[in-house]
Amino acid sequence: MLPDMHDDVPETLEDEAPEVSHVPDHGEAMRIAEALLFASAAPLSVEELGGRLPEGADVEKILQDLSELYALRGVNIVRVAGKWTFRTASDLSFVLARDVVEQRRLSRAAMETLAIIAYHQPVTRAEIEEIRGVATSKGTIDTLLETSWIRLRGRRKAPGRPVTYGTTPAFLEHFGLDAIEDLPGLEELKGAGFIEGRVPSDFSVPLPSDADALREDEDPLDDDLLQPLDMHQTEAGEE
Amino acid sequence: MLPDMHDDVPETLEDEAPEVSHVPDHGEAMRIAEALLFASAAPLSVEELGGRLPEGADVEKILQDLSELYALRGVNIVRVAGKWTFRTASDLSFVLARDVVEQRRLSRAAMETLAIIAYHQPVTRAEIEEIRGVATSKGTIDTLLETSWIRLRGRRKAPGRPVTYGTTPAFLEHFGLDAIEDLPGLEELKGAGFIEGRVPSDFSVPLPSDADALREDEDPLDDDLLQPLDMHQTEAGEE
Amino acid sequence: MAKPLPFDEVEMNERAESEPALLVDVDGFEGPLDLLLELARRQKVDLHRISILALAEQYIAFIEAARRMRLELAADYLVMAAWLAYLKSRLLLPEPPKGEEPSAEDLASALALRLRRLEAIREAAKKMGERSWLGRDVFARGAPEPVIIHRDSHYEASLYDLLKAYAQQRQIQFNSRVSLHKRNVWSLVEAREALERLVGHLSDWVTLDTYLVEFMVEPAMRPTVLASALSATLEMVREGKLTMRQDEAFAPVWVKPVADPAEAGV
Repeated sequence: MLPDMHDDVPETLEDEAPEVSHVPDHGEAMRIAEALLFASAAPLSVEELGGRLPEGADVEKILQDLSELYALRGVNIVRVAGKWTFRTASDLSFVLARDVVEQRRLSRAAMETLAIIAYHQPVTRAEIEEIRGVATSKGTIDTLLETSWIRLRGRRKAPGRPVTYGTTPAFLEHFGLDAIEDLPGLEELKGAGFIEGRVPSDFSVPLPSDADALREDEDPLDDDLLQPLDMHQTEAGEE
Repeated sequence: MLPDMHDDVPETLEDEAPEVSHVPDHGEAMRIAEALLFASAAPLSVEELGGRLPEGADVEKILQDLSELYALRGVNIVRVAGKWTFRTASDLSFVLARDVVEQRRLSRAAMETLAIIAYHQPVTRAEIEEIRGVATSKGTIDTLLETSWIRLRGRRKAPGRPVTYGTTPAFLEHFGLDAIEDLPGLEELKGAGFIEGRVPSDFSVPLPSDADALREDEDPLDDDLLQPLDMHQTEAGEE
Repeated sequence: MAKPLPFDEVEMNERAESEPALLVDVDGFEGPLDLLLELARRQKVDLHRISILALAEQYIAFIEAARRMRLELAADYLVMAAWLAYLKSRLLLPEPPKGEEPSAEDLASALALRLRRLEAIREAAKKMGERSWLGRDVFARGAPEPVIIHRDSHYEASLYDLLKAYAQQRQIQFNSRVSLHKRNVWSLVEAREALERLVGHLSDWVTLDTYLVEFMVEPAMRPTVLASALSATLEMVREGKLTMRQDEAFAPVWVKPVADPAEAGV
């Protein structure tokens, strides 16, 4: 089944003259092509290879034979952009991949935005910005989406139909919460010292809900939201 | 005469189970090793390879089989500085040499000095000069340090505490040596008693060693040696 | 060893002009040991069986020839010539009884050993040079494939951080609201001025609330108006401009201007 590594390769290393004298030694030309492809910093064209191979070498045949020879090996000879090069067999790309788990901390802005989404969900970007008093960068929302702790829930039934954000089960899991309702309320926040001093009488901490069911003022997401860029552009237009 | 490219390689790409079930698929492990060695910019140690191969893979056997498989190809698997890598076959240098980007030629003095450092390491400048019978110009040592083939090892525990020189793994890699013991002609030099130090000089050098560990008669380098200029000044003062 | 033969040149020097060639040759040597080694090679015998005496004579002859032609020789060469002249005389004279100094034979064999050692390392250097050099004769992969590192970002955040961020954010919010209300604070100065104006129109006991009612248009203003008014009132009582009383706890506070400062008191 496997092609023999030495098909078509005359046994040049024995002290015999090649049988056909007018054709350069095909096996030797294959070895040279192999070395050239290996050592070259960039893929080589048929012309470039031909210029370095013995006069009269059949470059196309050499490349075809080499491709077959290496077809099932850990490295293959492949054609990219019209030129030839060695490449790790595509099914082995995993051996060249290394997973690095980067421990990253959320920026303060991202943390605040996440907290507001958690407590005020379903919440729109404009609402987050109203609470934080500053504009929220696209990157902040993207980072939070990347954590998979927040999700796009739907669209607020309001002019501009802004996207509403909410938290995910992964959020609960990460923060060790059984349910979103377990987020401490105002009294608990005060009791734990997170909120100090006088609290305005009209200050309240909302009761969050991360239920899948949309609220009355929410519409389902449209398909166009599958493009995050569009989503943010749409949102920007709302403000 | 030529080894078959697939000797000892179970035909894993057919839908047969390998005969010996407790051993990971040898052919597949060979493909992975091939891919790793091909892709890597630097030689890989048995440990480094083992860490990336399937659990239980016989790395030594894989390397032996791969070496044989590629022995007559345009690229070979070789062991340099104790690690494994692919290199173009040395008999093909005539085709590839055209690619050389102005390889710097070492002067005869530099080559001799390098040889003395390689065979007599750890060695001081005074000892190099004693063997060559001529003063070593500062430029010669600098040139060699620049190639990163030699390094400052330490200081000889002797009056003036002269700096000792030795070779680096890059030296082994450049000259295609697996270990310093593989230096050409080392046996002859040993046989003639030139390495053991039965020479009419005040120093006695056993076999060359490029090990990081200092010899008994070596002290670690001082911090002031981080300045190569100072080093040469200090050395000049010793002589 | 394709090198021109300096030793021959020296001998030929007696017969022919070879100055330019000799000049080149002297420059070509890497020190006196190198020159000695080259001369030794001319003896065409194994370095183990070399005649040091003959070698010394050849070296001295070479140096003398070079000096006759006024070639500039490095001091190293002259020092070696002097030492070889000494060695030659020692080798020719009968050996003195064993003394402290090494014998002439020892010196000669030491020199021979040095030459053999230099030749050996030369040979080694040559062999190294003949090896396949990486980047000259053999080549590594020209385009190594990088290890693709999948960065799996694992975000760290604790519930504590989350709650702190939320609480801080909300607190900033209501703190900023309070700062807006600052404009609505009835300052002590304002309270004092208002009370002084009102006091002029009064003659009998009045509840403080009545005075202040016109300032309490907004419910939110009530605490600040009451607090400032009370403070201002107390101040005016201390100054003897007002007198005040309260019938019981939480009951309305009554105030009355003091016609005669002497009557001041609660």
